[in-house]
Amino acid sequence: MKINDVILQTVTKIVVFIILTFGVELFLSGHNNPGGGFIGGLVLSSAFVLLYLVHDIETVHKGIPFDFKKIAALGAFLAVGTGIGSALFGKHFLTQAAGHFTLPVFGETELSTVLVFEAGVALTVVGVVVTIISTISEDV
Amino acid sequence: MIETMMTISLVLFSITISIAVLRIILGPSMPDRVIALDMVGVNLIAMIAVVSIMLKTKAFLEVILILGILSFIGTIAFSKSIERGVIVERKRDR
Amino acid sequence: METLMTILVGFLVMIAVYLLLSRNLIRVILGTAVLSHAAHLLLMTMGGLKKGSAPLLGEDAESYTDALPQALILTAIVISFAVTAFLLVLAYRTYKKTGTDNLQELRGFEDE
Amino acid sequence: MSVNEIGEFIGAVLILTGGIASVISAFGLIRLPDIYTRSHAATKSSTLAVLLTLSGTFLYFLFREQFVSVRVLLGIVFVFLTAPVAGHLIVRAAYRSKVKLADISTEDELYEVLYKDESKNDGSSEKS
Amino acid sequence: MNNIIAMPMIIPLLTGIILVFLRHNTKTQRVLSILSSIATVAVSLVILHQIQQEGILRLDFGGWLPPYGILFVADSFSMLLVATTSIVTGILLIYAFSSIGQQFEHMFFYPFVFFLVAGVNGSFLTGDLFNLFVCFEVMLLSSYVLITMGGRKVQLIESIKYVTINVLSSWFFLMGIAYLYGTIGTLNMAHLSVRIAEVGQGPLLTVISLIFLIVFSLKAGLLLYFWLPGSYSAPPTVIAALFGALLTKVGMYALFRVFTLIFYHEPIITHTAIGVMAILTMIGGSVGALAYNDIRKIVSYNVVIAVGFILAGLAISTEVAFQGAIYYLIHDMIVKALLFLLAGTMIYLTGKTKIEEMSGLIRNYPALGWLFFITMLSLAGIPPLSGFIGKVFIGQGAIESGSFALLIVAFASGIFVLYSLLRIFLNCFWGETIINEDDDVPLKKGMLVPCILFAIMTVAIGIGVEGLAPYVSDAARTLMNPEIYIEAVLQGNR
Amino acid sequence: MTISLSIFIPFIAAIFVPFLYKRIQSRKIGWFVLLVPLMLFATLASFIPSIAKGETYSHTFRWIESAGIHFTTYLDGLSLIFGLLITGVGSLVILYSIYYLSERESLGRFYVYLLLFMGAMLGVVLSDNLMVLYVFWELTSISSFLLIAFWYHRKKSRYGAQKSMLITVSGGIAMLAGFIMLHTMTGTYSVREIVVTIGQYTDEPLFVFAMLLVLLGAFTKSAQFPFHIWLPDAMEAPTPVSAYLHSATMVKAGIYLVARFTPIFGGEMTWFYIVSSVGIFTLFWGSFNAVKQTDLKALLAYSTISQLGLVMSLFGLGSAALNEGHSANSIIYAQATFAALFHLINHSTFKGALFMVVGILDHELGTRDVRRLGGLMAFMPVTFSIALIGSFSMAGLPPFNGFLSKEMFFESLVNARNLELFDVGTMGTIFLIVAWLASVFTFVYSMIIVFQTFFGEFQPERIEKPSREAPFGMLVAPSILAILVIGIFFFPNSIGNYLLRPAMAAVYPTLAGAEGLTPQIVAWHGFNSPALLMTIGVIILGAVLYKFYRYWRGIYTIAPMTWNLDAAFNANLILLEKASHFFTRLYMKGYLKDYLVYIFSFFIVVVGGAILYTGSYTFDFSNDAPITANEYLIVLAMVVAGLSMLFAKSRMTAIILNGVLGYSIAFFFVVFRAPDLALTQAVVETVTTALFLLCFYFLPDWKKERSPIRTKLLNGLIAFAAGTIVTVLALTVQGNKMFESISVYFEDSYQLAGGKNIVNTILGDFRAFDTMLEVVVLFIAGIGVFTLIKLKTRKEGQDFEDQ
Repeated sequence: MKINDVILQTVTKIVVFIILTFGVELFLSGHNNPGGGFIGGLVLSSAFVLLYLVHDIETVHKGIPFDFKKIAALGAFLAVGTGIGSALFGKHFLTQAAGHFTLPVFGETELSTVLVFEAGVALTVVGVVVTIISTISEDV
Repeated sequence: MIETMMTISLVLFSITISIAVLRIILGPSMPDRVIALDMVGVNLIAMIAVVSIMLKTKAFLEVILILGILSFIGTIAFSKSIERGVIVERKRDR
Repeated sequence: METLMTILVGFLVMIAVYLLLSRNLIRVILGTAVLSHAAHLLLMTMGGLKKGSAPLLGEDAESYTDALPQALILTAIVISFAVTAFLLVLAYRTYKKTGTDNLQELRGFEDE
Repeated sequence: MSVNEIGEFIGAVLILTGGIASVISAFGLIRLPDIYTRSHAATKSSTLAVLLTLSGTFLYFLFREQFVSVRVLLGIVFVFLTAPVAGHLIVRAAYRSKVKLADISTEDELYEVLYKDESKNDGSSEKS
Repeated sequence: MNNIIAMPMIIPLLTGIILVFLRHNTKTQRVLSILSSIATVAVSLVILHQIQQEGILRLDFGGWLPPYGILFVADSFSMLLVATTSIVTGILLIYAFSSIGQQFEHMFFYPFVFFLVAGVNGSFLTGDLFNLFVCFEVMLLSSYVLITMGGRKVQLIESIKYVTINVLSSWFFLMGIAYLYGTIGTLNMAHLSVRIAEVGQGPLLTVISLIFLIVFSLKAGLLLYFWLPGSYSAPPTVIAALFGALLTKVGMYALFRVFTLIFYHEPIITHTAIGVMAILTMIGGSVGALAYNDIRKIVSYNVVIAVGFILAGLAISTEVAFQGAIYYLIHDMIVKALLFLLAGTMIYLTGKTKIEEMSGLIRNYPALGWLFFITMLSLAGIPPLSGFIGKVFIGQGAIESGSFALLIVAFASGIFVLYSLLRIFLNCFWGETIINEDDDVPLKKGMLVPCILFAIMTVAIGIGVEGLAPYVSDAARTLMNPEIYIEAVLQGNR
Repeated sequence: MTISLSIFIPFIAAIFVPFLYKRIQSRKIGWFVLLVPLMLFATLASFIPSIAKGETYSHTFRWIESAGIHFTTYLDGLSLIFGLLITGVGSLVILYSIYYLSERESLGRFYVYLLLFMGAMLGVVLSDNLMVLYVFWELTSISSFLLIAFWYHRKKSRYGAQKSMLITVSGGIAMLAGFIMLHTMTGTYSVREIVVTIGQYTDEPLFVFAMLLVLLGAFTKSAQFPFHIWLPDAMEAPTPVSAYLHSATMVKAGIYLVARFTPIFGGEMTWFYIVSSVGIFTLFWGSFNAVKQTDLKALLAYSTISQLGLVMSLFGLGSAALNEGHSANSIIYAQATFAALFHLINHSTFKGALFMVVGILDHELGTRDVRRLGGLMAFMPVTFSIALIGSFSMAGLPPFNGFLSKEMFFESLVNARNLELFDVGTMGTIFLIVAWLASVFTFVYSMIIVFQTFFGEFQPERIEKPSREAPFGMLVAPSILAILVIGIFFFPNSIGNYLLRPAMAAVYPTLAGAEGLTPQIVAWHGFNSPALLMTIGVIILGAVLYKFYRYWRGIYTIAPMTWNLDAAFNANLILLEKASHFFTRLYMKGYLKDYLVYIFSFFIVVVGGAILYTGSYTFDFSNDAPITANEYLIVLAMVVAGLSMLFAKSRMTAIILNGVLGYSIAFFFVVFRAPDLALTQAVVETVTTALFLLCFYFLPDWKKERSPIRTKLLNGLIAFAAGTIVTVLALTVQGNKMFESISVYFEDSYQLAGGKNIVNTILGDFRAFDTMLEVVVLFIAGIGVFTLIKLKTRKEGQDFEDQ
């Protein structure tokens, strides 16, 4: 019996867009407002969860052809890597460095290694959640 | 004045949540419960909005949006689970 | 508030322990989930409640609530999520392999 | 009373109204006879309640701190967008999993459409 | 600034992550893992040496001074364990190469091992209570995965128990941290110690310390060891060996750390409790080791006995007893790994697990038999092998402090160890050879070499104890005098 | 230095034997091995003159400096006697075994073990450091274990090996404890230093314990009653081994220990009584049991037990000398020790010879059963003469060395009766009678050896091989011993002056040099000597008993004689295994639930008990924050939701209720000003719920718990107690906040780390390490789930397979 999901899928398009934007926003604002790598990552992954729910695995994987295990590993690598990076510069392990830069579009911006660290966190979260869900569902 | 109104509405929302929990327990069918859970979520959103007014902070506004998103996702998941058992299919429409 | 929360924590622990002691795998997993709720609330309570405003420096406030337990809880939440996910998958693999989710039937090695 | 205070007051009134609406919907949830009727209470009036509250919050922050909260606006839009879909989905699921209508219902038109030709075979639905 | 002391944890961590990318490249995985083990061993030995020169080292992560930031503290005690862990893992990896099979290698076997090691080393090194919790979780999660690896029925059944019980103990841990934070308001172990010394360890703190006792007892298998025999006999050999060598040690380390550094003011309650639990553990382990005919079970119960034995040293709490416990810890890590490897190899060769089903193995596998013999003697504490010196010191401590019950049980447990393993040796290695030449499963070199390495280590440690002595006595001195540790961590910055 | 090296020579040789054996593969290997003990014997013998002059040699290698364990060797009279015995008998045994063992045996292994043993034994007697002594002590047990089970495919060999190992190692461990106690008292492991200082410590409570434990070690090793049971079973070893280890050397290690420790503990009454009475009883019990044995080797085993008892009791009697001080009496009592040392040597000679004879019989005839043997005198004249010499010496007849030491033994017993010191009175008489009876039985079984085997009717049909004299090579070693037996009788004082005198000085350092400590040994004391009368009595009664053996044999079947310690040991082992199986099964049930019950019970008992015991339940609510009405309502809703979770009929209801809990907690996080937490909690809760739903597809719906009401009540009780404890403790903590939290520091996060969100700054900077590891945890869980699902081993059902 075919189940018609047109309404859901249409709404999802907008909703996922909102969620993704919100997730990125949360991730970026983490340093000064609620949010950060974890929550950003979790929100992003909840967008993926929604996609999986509304569509099916094959469709989603066709749309986003990544190996999420690798993404998770990359995230973990980034997180550990920032630590090693600071160690290489002769600082204490996991010392975060920050600097102010003037970028063409954004103007005065603060860039920090925390951002890399948080990006690692977010990537891992996304990678792991998606890996778990897709692995379980594939095992039917 | 505003303070009192806020407190009253908080209590009202809490009553709603309690009733929804009652519905979850009573059932009788699974969709009843899911709807009630949805309602809990929605009312929590409202409560958080009120709380953030009372605390005079903007820190919780994110939570409102998140809860909105999540209760939606939760409801979809539950309804799919009730409807089809499996909530994420490998391939749609086999 | 603290007292109320402590009692709530105790109550959650009670539920969790009862669930853990049951025979059904899913109940046990639910028990661990509730247990982690209790632990997080406990950590929160121990740090002191409603003692100041949210730990965001941007907003003007005289004092802030204790931020350290919050950070700890965040870590703990993620960890308990990881463990719960694994435990769930383990449960379902076990069911597939053994055909039962009744812990009284899962004795393992002792069946000599 | 300044404009701002009036604005705040309006916001507060909206929130209180939302609270009342929510309790009403809660009564609906507990009093109505079956899932299909309850869903009206749960999705419609509850959504109304939360929308009222959020608008009130938005107004409050707008007037009190001259702060346009994009998040609250987004939240309003989001709830507005998703609540009906969620309600639709769950009721459909209910129907497909063959939750009984209340005894006082007089007609079930969809039954004819869906299950006319498969009275024996009830498809993939699984009751949980 | 001593970034080097983060390395025993970071190297395995990073290796693990990198190996995930190299999933299908078995050869590279092997080469990398061996290289990284060697690097870890080298680094830990360097640190160990450095400590003797410069005293306790510490690394403040991110440069945040204690008690605010997290820090790693390397004293002789922790570094001895870290070094042993690294060496044992390295050797076990060699065994894994020839035994674990490509299927496992493609399923992230090596990464999980490295994560486990990272967790173990991190737990040894950290100076922050909550970080200890996190390190525990790193270790536990990888152990969860490792124990289920392969997904055989028994493994799954046993791992459910293992995971649930460990989740429970983690919960206790979290609860203990919550209470401690509530009363003392800090997480740094040295800082905790200072603050507790300031107000005195009142009844409340003693009760909290008992929660920690439960947590670490669960991990160490002190009295609460029910989960241990089942779960240690389920997974493949290498993994079982890793578990047997490393996992309980972390719990023991934590017990030592917490009850010498933080809660050392009320020994009448806490240390007596530990003593009683140690006695019961040894008795339970001894009884269990005789109860079964399954090799894996016997071996697992031997782990339990050793736990009781080592913690007897903590219960006695004199410098000599600490020395004994540390010697015995090191010895036990090495020899337990060897014992598990041998038991696993025997099962691999014969396809049987019960001792009455094997016989006369020594004819076909003489090297294996003699290795087992050495292991047996070493575990029974027979000189001049590595178990001897620890036994002497613990006995000495027990006598000096008048803990005769501990002395009797500890020494008697040695006989039970001997008897339980003697049963294996007599039944399986001696007796009529029932496997004829045709059914003879060849013993792979890759399986034998690690066993021989371990055996050499136990002999070498036994004879060359003096080489370890300065490190061990320094470690025991630090355990005995928490001020040394506190001074090194806080440096007057209280 | 030489001495230290001489300990290692056998070990070094042992390493080379397997390589050599690979080359030669024949019994010639024995000749190479023989070089080792011969060389060592010569080396040690070269020390005789200087030792006899009263010199001692000592040498130290530093070993475990930190524990005070040094590799110190010490050669004095006592160790010299033993060293000579070890190497001397060792040479003869190896010579004998060259012919005894067939080429098909794995000779390489045999000689390795034998050399190991020899080195270990030398180590025992030459070490001054107690710990080193212990090292070698255990090594002798191990090599004995290996030698007993030389034919490991025989069940009885394995059994005997296991038994001897268990008993001797247990004794060794007890001894170790005793040594450690000595160290605790005196602060040194060196025997010589302890001897010097022990006087200050005799009042310490540890002293007696140390003595008892050391004695335990000595008694197990020397097969004293009731630990003698391992020795008969050890006879499963090849006969040369029995001759060497289980009669001449290893079993005498216990004797050595007693002798060595006499200067330390000898002054104690306890020591005197325990050593002498255990010795006397062992003497009696061994000889009494020896008579009933039909296997010649078993007979010899019991005879060894009995002779060891004799020597032991003499040392016990001799220890009385130390209590007397430097009086004339002490010299008299010291004669017992002299007799002991003398008999020690004598026993090695005649017992060694006898064992070799039995080996020859076994080797040539294929049986050792006295009932099958008889009339062999004609076929095996040389063997017969050796047997005759050995047996008569053992029986205490002239002109053999056994007569001399037996006489001295009786004399010491008579002297002991007069001992006023320990109020020995009646005890002394009992000793005397028992010992005399034992000697009668000794006489009887010695006659059995000679007469039943070599006289009487020849029974060719009952033996397996044709009877003929053994080859020459096999006869050499026993003949040498037999000659020694006679030689010592005629020239006893050369031994007395050169070997026994320095040994006596070692045992009695305080009496050293005293007049008459080393008497002249004479065979004839005149008719009046009580010893001679006793000997005559022994011969008469012994002859009678031997003649009428079959009439009183029935005594062995009446009740107390059939109580078999051996059987008791076996039954105990089996019982132990059964009981431990039963006991372990009792609590290791394999059910998760039981384990959890244990853990929670432990938690409740320990923590709850501690709360009650220490009274840490002082509450203080003054710091509580206010509660609003809606919070009460939410808590109420949570409580209701939680409770109904327990009774939920369907799993999905439970999940929904869990969701309610999770969302409510998120709400509380909002109330408690933790926005980040609320966000995380909400998302995690949803994702977890989704995971639950995902897995539900694969899992069955849960059934109603059908456990009996009692179980439910118990579970409820445990749950309630656990919850209560958590609450009580939390409330107490709430009222006892002792310090300000360190978190004030983090409120400067913007200045310190450039972040305004304190929580996130902590996570990303102050405690970034936690976050990093947490990421790793999550990562492990992720790929762990992947592995768990994807990795399925092909072969199922084969639980043992590793692949």
